Amino acid sequence: MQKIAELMRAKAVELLQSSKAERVLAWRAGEFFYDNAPAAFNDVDACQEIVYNEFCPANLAKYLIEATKQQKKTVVFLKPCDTYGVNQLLKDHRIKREYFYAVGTPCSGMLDVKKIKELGAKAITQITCEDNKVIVETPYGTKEFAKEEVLLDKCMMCKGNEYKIADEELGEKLEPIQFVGDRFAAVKAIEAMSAEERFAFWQEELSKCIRCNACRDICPACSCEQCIFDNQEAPVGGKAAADDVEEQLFHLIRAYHVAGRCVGCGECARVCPQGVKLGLLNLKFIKDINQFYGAYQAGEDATTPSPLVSYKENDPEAEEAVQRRG
Amino acid sequence: MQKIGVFVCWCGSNIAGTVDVAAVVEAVKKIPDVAYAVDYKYMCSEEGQKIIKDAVEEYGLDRIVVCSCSPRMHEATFRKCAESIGINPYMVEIANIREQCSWVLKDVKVATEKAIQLAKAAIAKVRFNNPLHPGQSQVVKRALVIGGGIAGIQTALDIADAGYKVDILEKEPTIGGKMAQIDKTFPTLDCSACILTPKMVDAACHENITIHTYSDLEAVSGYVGNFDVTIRKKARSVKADICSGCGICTEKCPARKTPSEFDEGLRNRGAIYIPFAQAIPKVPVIDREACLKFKTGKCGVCSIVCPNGAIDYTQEDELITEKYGAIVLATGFELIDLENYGNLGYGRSKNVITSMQLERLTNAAGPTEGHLVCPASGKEPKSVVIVSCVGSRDTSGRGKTYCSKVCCMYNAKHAMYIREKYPNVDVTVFYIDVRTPGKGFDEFQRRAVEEYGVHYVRGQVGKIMSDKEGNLTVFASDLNSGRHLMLNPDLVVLACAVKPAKDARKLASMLTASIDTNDFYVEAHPKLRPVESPTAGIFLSGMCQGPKDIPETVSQAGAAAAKVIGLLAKDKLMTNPCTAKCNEQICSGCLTCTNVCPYGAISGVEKEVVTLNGTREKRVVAVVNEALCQGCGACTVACPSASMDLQGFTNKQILAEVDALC
Amino acid sequence: MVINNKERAEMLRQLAGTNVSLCIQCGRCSANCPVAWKMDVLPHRFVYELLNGGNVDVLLEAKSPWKCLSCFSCAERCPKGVSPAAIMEAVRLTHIRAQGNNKLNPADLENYDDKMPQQAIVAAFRKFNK
Amino acid sequence: MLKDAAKFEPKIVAFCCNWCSYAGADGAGTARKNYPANVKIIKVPCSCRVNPMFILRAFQRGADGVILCGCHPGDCHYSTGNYYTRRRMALLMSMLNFMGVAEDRFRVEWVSAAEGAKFAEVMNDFVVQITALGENVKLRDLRCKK
Repeated sequence: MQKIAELMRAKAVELLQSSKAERVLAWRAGEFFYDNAPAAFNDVDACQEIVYNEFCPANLAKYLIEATKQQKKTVVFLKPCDTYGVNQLLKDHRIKREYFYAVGTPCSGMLDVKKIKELGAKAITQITCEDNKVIVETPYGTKEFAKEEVLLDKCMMCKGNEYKIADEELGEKLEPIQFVGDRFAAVKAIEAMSAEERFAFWQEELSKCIRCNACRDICPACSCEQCIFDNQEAPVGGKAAADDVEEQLFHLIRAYHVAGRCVGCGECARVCPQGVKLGLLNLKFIKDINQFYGAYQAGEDATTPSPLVSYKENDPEAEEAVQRRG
Repeated sequence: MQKIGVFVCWCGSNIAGTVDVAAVVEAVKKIPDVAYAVDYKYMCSEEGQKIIKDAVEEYGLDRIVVCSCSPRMHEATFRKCAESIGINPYMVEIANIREQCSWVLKDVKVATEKAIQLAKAAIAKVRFNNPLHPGQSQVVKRALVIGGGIAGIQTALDIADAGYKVDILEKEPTIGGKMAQIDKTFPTLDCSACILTPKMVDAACHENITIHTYSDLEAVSGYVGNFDVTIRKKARSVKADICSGCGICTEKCPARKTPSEFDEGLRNRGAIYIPFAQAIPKVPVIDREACLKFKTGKCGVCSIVCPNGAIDYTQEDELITEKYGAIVLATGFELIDLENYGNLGYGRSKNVITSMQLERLTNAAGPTEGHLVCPASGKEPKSVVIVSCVGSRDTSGRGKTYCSKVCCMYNAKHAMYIREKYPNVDVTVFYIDVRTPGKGFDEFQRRAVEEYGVHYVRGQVGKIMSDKEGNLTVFASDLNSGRHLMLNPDLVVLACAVKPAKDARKLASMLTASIDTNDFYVEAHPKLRPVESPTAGIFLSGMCQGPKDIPETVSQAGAAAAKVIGLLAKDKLMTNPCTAKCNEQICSGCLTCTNVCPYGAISGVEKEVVTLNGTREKRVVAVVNEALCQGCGACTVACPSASMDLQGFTNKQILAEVDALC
Repeated sequence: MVINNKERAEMLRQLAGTNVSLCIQCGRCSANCPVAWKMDVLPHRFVYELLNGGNVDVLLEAKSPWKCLSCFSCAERCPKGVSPAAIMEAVRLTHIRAQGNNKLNPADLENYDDKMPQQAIVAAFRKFNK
Repeated sequence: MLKDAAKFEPKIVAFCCNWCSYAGADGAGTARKNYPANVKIIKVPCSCRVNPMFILRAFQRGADGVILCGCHPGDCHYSTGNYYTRRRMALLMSMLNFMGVAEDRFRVEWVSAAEGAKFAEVMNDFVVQITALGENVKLRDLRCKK
């Protein structure tokens, strides 16, 4: 991954110098090496601060909206899974192709520092990956974990190492993650519960929410000029304080709202400070759409219309669909 | 502050009999902003409307709620009333306390409570009503009539005579329809062809009428006044402009195994054929599925014998597009299949025939030149049994639930002219009821009994058996005597139920015309708008709307024509102002809405817009073409940012109703 | 217990469990009946008398229920889904209940063809236990 | 007047499209086909105008049942509106089921303008179903873990 960071810096400098772009979107180190954050780099010198390691989960796609508005040609580094979000934004006409230059950036899976800490690693000084081993250095000694123990949840649903959109690719593609199981396993587990258990599960989960809106702000499908939750005229009602409809149904509405446009990136669940398993709602919609209307992956390309704006004459009826899911 | 007036109608006792209207008035008076409320016997009457007008003046009302019958009945009335006193017609809401309340409830207390709630919901909605102004659209002065039977021909002639262009679309190779197949008509017993063919010729010669035979409707878009229609003219394989209609090709064609549709399968026709002598156009058509040239590549006899070189095996379907202001459905009927009535022996014995086959058998131009014979033996029958209600009035799922209406009369007609021409033939009609309402109809049926000695037996036929020699045994009941009968007629005629044409449902989908469970087109109002479809600009003529006889069909055809003429006479139409509207300030320009719009009314336009923080920026936003938008609202739900709203049914209005009812 | 004609009609209606009010009096039931020629009262009257609360005695005294084969062709061909066969059975049942003797051994049931309609078997019991 | 506490009277909102189901409801009225007063109709131009949020809002505001009626698929006055409705509502219903709330309190029915009798039948049936389910509290309690 260090090698990739070097390639990124060199590519950023090259593109800026050749005037192919005016600025670069990448990641900058945070307070710790494991809390890298998205950042814009406007000149060659700044590009030296670009970092890349197993702690760059954020998708930079959404920042391209701003680039499009400013009409500034921008270099954006995209991990394979990030490219789906870019395509979705293109489909939603929120970004324009002429204002960005996409550089495919190899990824072997992002790690979840929370999981590492929960497994007992304290005061982490360094983390290195070797094949499927994660070696964590701390002042109290070295710890070793299997990669699948500490991968981000979203990386456990990795879509592979293909870039769905890229002007060029950086270096060689890395092996896709080997631990991908059934990405709907958790959804199926809930489906198997009784109605009372399902209700109890969601009541537990949703009661944790503090309405910080992080899930909405990170989502590449949530790209409206003004969110319905901020719009008095919208059918959900007004702001949280003014209207309890929104307060109670926020997650249901949020998930429904992006159904058919959600690329399944898992960012919403990752950024939730309360650990609400809200990604499951999105996954449920994806599962239903695939099952009722045929396989569909939002962001696979920038043109296929969403299943919610298309139809077949022999689609299942609502009751039938719910039963078919069984 | 808003000033809402609430007007509660008694509708005589229709509402007031079940709803305590005074209590409704008292209840709504307590609602804030309700400046005036009153009840009256007939709000829709002149006096009732005067009450509304006076109240508007006296109390300065700016919004009106009328608690009355369905808005489908009188919304237009009350909107006009509001407009006449200077209130925008779209500031009126109707609470439907008749169809949805007094007519479906019996308990006064319960009904009154529901009426109050419905009134409250309408008041909640009307608070958010905004004045709306209809736009205008042009009217294309041309009509399309789908179906070239008597209904379609008459409609087209009436429209054409009024000076408007009209096209007839007919799927068969000739116009004429079912009436051309019929021998005689009731209640006059005059020759069907003699009265139909002059009309066919009139239509063909009329300068305002264009006939497209052997053609299908391919696609329809647009709306009242502006329909865009694509017609598929199927390849006839004969050049119509060169063909002289001499018919040599049809005589020489060696492929003669196809049963003639026109003669109901009682004789065969060639692969190249003209359905009947007076066909219009009198141009043959090649049935490519039967033609040896098309099947094997060998033959080509018709091409050799044609004196004009009119045969063209390479002809292809042609698509033509045309604009129309109005479309008339006159797709007619067919007889039901008898597969569910195996007990009656149809298909097993040739001597069991349908009444339409009998028409062909007695027709001088038919396969027997009008001699009534048993198809199996070729001999004249000595006795005939006519069975009514075959597949009609049947709720068991085998047939049709409705009465086919025309059978009782044509049974009498058939019985009578068999007896007229062959006085020695015994005719027995089995019936459940004899239904002959209509001018001269009962007299006609009675003549069959009184003058012609036809036996009418009240009872039905259970089964018809046929032995090796083809002799028929009919098992029936005679209810009046309580006897079980066994008869041995030579010929049995089944008066089969009628049903709408096969493609009625497909056409309904294409034209968005409403259709009922039996596939008859639904009229806009069963009593007051019988020839209009609920979809503006689509009209109904003839059997496609419900079973009816020729006089009724012709009257309805004229009525449909009058409605079309009324429409085409207008230069401009007021468009429905309840269209979608985009809030450009928050529209993100994702254009998801364009995917679901059935009219292509939304497009992305790059515009300078004022953003939420007051700056100006140029971006793509969705723009609705109000002339094209029909106001379905699909876009409003597809829109992720709720920037698309539907005027007249805004999010706020609907949610206000929801809140008022919950 | 003395019951009047109306009550008896109601009892028969309940026993038969078929909706006689659907009847349009077309007579197809009688026309279809393979043993109609042996019946003293035709099947359609069994519906008619119950529908209009008519003469129930005629039905109870009729020989027809004992001629009835329970073949169901009357019900099969009824355009309205009424089952005169069910009324025949109801009449038979009424007689059986009145007599209360059961002379046929139910153990014989094994000897019957299992494709035989259930009601036909039951009807046979009624008939041969009269 | 005090309400009979023992008898639960559900609140039921019916969204009806103008062209088919609303006309069907009128047909039920004209034919005097009774259905309970619990059902209150909101007219929309097409079933595709019904935002799933309307349905959620109705539940949240205390509706015990919500029913959405439109033209039969293929018969939509606007050609395709109810096809979109069908997808939207299938997903909504499946999600309500997934969250263990109100799925059986929500129904989609296609009722044509000619089906007044069916309209009344459907409404009678739905009222029975909802009455049996009792008061709807779950959706309101979804985020109120005690």
